[in-house]
Amino acid sequence: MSSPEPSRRLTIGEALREAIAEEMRRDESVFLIGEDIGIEGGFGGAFGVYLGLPEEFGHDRIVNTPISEKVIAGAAVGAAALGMRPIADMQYADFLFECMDELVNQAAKLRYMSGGKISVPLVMRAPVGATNRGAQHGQSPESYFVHVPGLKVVCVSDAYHAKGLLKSAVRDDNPVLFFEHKLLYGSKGREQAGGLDLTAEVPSEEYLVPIGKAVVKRSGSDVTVVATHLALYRALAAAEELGTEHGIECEVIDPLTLLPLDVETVWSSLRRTGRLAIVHEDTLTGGWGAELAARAAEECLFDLEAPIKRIASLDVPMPSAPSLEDAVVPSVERIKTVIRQLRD
Amino acid sequence: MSSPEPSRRLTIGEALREAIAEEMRRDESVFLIGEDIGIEGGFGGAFGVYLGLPEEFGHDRIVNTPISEKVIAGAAVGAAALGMRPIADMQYADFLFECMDELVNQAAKLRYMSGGKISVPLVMRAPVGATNRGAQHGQSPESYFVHVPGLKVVCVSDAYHAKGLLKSAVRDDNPVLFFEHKLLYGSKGREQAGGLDLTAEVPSEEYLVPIGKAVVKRSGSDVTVVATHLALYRALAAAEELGTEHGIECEVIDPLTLLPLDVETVWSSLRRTGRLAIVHEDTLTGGWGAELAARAAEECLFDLEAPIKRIASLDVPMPSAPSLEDAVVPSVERIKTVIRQLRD
Amino acid sequence: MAALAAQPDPETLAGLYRQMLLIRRFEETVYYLFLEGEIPGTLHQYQGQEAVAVGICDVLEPTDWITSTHRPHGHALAKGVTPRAAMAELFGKSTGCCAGKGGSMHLGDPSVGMLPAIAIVGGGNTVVTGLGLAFALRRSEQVAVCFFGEGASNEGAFHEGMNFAAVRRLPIVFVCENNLYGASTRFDAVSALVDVAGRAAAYGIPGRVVDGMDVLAVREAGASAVARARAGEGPTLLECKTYRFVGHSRSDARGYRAAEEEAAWRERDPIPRLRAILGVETAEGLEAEVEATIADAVEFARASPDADPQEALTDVLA
Amino acid sequence: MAALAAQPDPETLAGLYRQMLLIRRFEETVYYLFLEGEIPGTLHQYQGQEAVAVGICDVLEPTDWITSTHRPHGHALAKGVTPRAAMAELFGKSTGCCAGKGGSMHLGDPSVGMLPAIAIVGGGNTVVTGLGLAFALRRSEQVAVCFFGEGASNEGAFHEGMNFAAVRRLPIVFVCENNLYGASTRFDAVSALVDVAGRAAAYGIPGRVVDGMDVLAVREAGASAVARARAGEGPTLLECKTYRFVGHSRSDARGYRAAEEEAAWRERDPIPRLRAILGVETAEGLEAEVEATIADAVEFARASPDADPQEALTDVLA
Ligand SMILES: Cc1ncc(C[n+]2csc(CCOP(=O)(O)OP(=O)(O)O)c2C)c(N)n1
Ligand SMILES: Cc1ncc(C[n+]2csc(CCOP(=O)(O)OP(=O)(O)O)c2C)c(N)n1
Ligand SMILES: [Mg+2]
Ligand SMILES: [Mg+2]
Repeated sequence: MSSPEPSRRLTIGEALREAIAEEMRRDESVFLIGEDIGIEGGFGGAFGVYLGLPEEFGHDRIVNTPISEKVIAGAAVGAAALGMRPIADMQYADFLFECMDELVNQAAKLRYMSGGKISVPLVMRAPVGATNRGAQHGQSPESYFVHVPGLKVVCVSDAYHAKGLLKSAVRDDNPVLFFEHKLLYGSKGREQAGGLDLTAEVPSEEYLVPIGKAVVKRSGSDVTVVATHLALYRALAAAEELGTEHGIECEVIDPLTLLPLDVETVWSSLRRTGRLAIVHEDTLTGGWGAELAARAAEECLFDLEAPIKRIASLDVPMPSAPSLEDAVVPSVERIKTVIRQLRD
Repeated sequence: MSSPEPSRRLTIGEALREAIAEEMRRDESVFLIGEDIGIEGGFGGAFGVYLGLPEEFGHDRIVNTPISEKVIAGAAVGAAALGMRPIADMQYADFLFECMDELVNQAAKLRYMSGGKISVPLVMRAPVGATNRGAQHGQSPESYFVHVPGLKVVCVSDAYHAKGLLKSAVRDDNPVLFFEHKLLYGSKGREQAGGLDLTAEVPSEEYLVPIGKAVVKRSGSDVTVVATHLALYRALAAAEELGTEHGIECEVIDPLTLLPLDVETVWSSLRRTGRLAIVHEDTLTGGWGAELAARAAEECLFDLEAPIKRIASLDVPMPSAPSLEDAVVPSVERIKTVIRQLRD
Repeated sequence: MAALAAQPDPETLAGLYRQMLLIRRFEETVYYLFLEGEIPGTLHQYQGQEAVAVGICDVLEPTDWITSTHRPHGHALAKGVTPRAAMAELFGKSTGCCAGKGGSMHLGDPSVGMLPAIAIVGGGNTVVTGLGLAFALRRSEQVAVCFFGEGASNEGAFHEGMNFAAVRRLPIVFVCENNLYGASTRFDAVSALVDVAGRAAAYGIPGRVVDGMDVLAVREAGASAVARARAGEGPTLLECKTYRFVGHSRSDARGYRAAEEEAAWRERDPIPRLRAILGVETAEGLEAEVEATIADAVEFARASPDADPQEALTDVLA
Repeated sequence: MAALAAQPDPETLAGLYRQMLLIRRFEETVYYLFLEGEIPGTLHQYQGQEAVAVGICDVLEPTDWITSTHRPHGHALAKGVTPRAAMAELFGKSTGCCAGKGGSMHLGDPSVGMLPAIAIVGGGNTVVTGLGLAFALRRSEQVAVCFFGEGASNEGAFHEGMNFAAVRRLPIVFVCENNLYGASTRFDAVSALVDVAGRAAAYGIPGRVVDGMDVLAVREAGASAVARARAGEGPTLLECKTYRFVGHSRSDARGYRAAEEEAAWRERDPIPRLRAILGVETAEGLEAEVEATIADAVEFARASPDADPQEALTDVLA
């Protein structure tokens, strides 16, 4: 391998595009399937991730489908069962409910039903998050899939991990649900995400990020905070303010994979802090935070010095009005308030 | 009202049939919709609950559908939005994934989307449980629906509560997912359910059981055990044996409603026992037990004298072979072993 | 209601013109307000398709119901949602028809016979069967209309809804607005059949292709389909060939279709077409009326309070 | 493979007879073993429909694939799953084709080109498009066959799968086994169209009604549909009119259909029909052969160990 080139700063959208292109070059069996992908003069998928790919890979391997989610998922399952590696696209994660049977009853179970004779190496990408579009275009439904044995569930929040994890997902022999947050793609500039810098350092050399490994985004000794997607950045902002304003030092962890969940990284932090807060944009009741809290209450009960707190979207359908949506999703203020309670 | 008649012993199947018939008599807007219901010489639904109803109510109000789950749920949503009160039938809960969009994106959200101008008073009945039929006919998927704001989720385990809760569900102005366990209908005799007596005392007078209220099935001072469906009976059996063999007295609670969950009844027990075990046939990770454990870890942390234990089906698709299925679902032995750990 | 003569009376013509114009101006105005940052979220707009919503809703009774899609502004206004309530909803105001909880993609109002629009493609196609079923069970004479796009006809929901409605002869009219594209995808790239109406035969019901750029043609086809449904003869599939003059959603640069194609369809704009029949004088009167109505709606929306954050927790359960 | 002459050579005829008889005896045997309590769960059996699975699979290559349903025993044996592996799977033994994890409703074996049967009605109709897509992307000459019932043709999955396969001209043959009933429900009670084949036109592909009680007719229709798919000309919908002689599932008393109807269809039993062509001598030889095969399969299943509880945790993830 030649001398390492300098890394670049990429958005998540650009990083995902690179990951897809590299995997398609590497492996003939990788192909794309979804709605409004690979259309001349089109959007390159709902968030532009596929722009430029048809020019390199042609239209055979970029399968533009009818508006038929059951076919998108079902075709991915069938092709994967024969050893192809589909990267399927759901325009909004809200539409996954249209192919829930194909994902839960087929993709996740076929291997087991076959006695291990087949595997289903598919990736289903789906954008989550509230963007003033209301109840059917603003959900973060990743938690439903955490309940499905036979699936893996990944949530990415920065370009570096997005690229490395998508490449790992494509190479994984199991069905992987790959969730991305609409406001973090970087395609529409930073203001949308509240002024966040949506780019990250991405090496020029090929690399993989393993599925099932969490990362510590900020170290601290007082409270362990586990958060994903946009909520991760809100948690980091809250952590900074809590540090300066109240001397509360939060250790902030991005699990990156929700199934299987890397509890070891969380426990090693929790054993030091004795306090756990979980933050996600998916709704509270039955959300993935419940599973993490339940495991902590079994595996680390005697390390806990304070109740486990979950900060999530309120248990309501997502409203469209900004004034309502802002009240529903976890805000920096709400995160701060709850974490301060942990220290009282 | 005349002098009370003696109560009878009914199976859950008979009790559900009575509830449906009474509500159809009481309210013209109640109707049934599903596959293989109301067919001359047919099964009366997958578990015979509808037998005899066409004779009394005719075929208009018993809508036999094509094999179209999206229509069963979608038609129920539309009719309910106009003030009808559909009782929809899913032959096996495993098929709910075929109408997940109608349940999660439509039924649960239409009221909120309308700003409260409409309500969706539907009931969706679905049988759960493993019966040596394998991965696509043996799930207990109630936990997926516990994550849906806008729904209510009921799990019944005896004839008395089944009848009273179904009547309440029909009268409820919200969408109610009503889960029944295949081995508890009593239609096929007791041996199927491991020798359980599948009948219970049911008053002859009309009565309702409120949604959102748990019941204590056995009192005890050492460990609080929360369980539903067939797992409830296994928990009760385990409790008896633990009492006689080890002097461990379990308080066994049937939540009956999973959403909203009656935590008060659980907490008042937990505050006395300091120990909590949760048992369900739905799979472990992301199951409803996680939500209950998470709430306990927030609301009752300092009452806990031992880690919270969840005993559930292993995180695998349901296998068909009896030798495998028995290893996957919670057994009396597994429940006993875990509860004993709570006392060590 | 029996089928109509081709040329309706002047009041009817004026009403059709007013309604189409109302929708056109509403859409042009909200597009501007969106760019100005006064309207949040996104917009799926209806310019070019006005003849469909207006022609169909004109032959419906107030007690009849419709279901709509992610592109509901035209359907809402045509069925009787007030411009004020619709505009305020887009603004996210408490005075909106959904109290600010629905937004652009969920406009609706039960008091005028419109469910909150369903933004899941094909979602209305199964839900509408429940409306028809309720009417049938109540032996009422009401009819339900399901508006959907040609793209939705590739969803399983289209199939299940059509089949169930057909076999039970439910009082439903399925109105497919074939505007050639589902987002950026041409229908002929995702269906071997170019006419959605051709799918009606699979359910044993009539399917009819209608010029969706001619409000009178739509109205006449709608009238007979509605009459058929009311008479208990079952559902009809009407395919209205139409075109959206603007992008799929607010951010669409329309690079996937030819300027010539757009120009050719603009030639067939239903509004000038009716204006020619109506005469300049009448038209100008109605245009002034519409401008005033829209201006009032914008004022109302601006003056209305934001949805109160406290309200975020209400209306989840009844 | 080109279309065949109506009357195949003697070996082919013998093969068809052996396969149909193998399925018939397998089903009769497992029904008995079920009643005896040796087989757990439930059974959806295939008696009466043998001509469909056998006629179709006879014109497939070992490298071709099929998808199946909740009623898969016939499809599995016809495609080449061994009677031993199928029988052991029904017994829940570790030597079953799915190691005891699948059971009666999920028989399958990739090594003979059969996915684990999908017991969700319509489930195979979308998954099969992925098989066809894989073949197309690899430019292989393989063909995929999707077996499904007439009841499944009312599922959204049927619609989405047919449309997608048609527009991409995938190498797929959709074989609908119209046995008149979906569980207890007659098709004419849930579809306004009596011929499922009539729905092919909605996707611009050929649809053909076939006598599903005549293995030679099925084989011929299958051969041309398979040839068409192999040639890259796209999918075909074959509707085989057939009948299940037994109940829907093990516990079905069949009260919803008339004894006369059952008798009339038994008259058309495909096995005696072919036996007449084949001649008694050949037939008896094959019958003895089949009896021995079934006896061996039962013995094998009985002698095999139960699936090991330790194995319950394996094969979830690759
Ligand atoms: C189930 C589902 N899939 C995909 C989408 C994303 N989407 C929104 S509109 C649209 C195109 C719809 O096309 P068509 O039905 O023709 O209606 P039109 O937009 O042309 O009015 C798509 C794919 C969605 N909202 N719902
Ligand atoms: C999605 C789904 N809905 C319902 C069922 C229950 N079910 C099993 S078989 C069956 C009837 C299927 O009829 P058909 O497709 O004609 O096949 P057949 O049983 O006649 O072979 C039904 C309703 C199911 N397995 N899956
Ligand atoms: Mg369109
Ligand atoms: Mg059938």
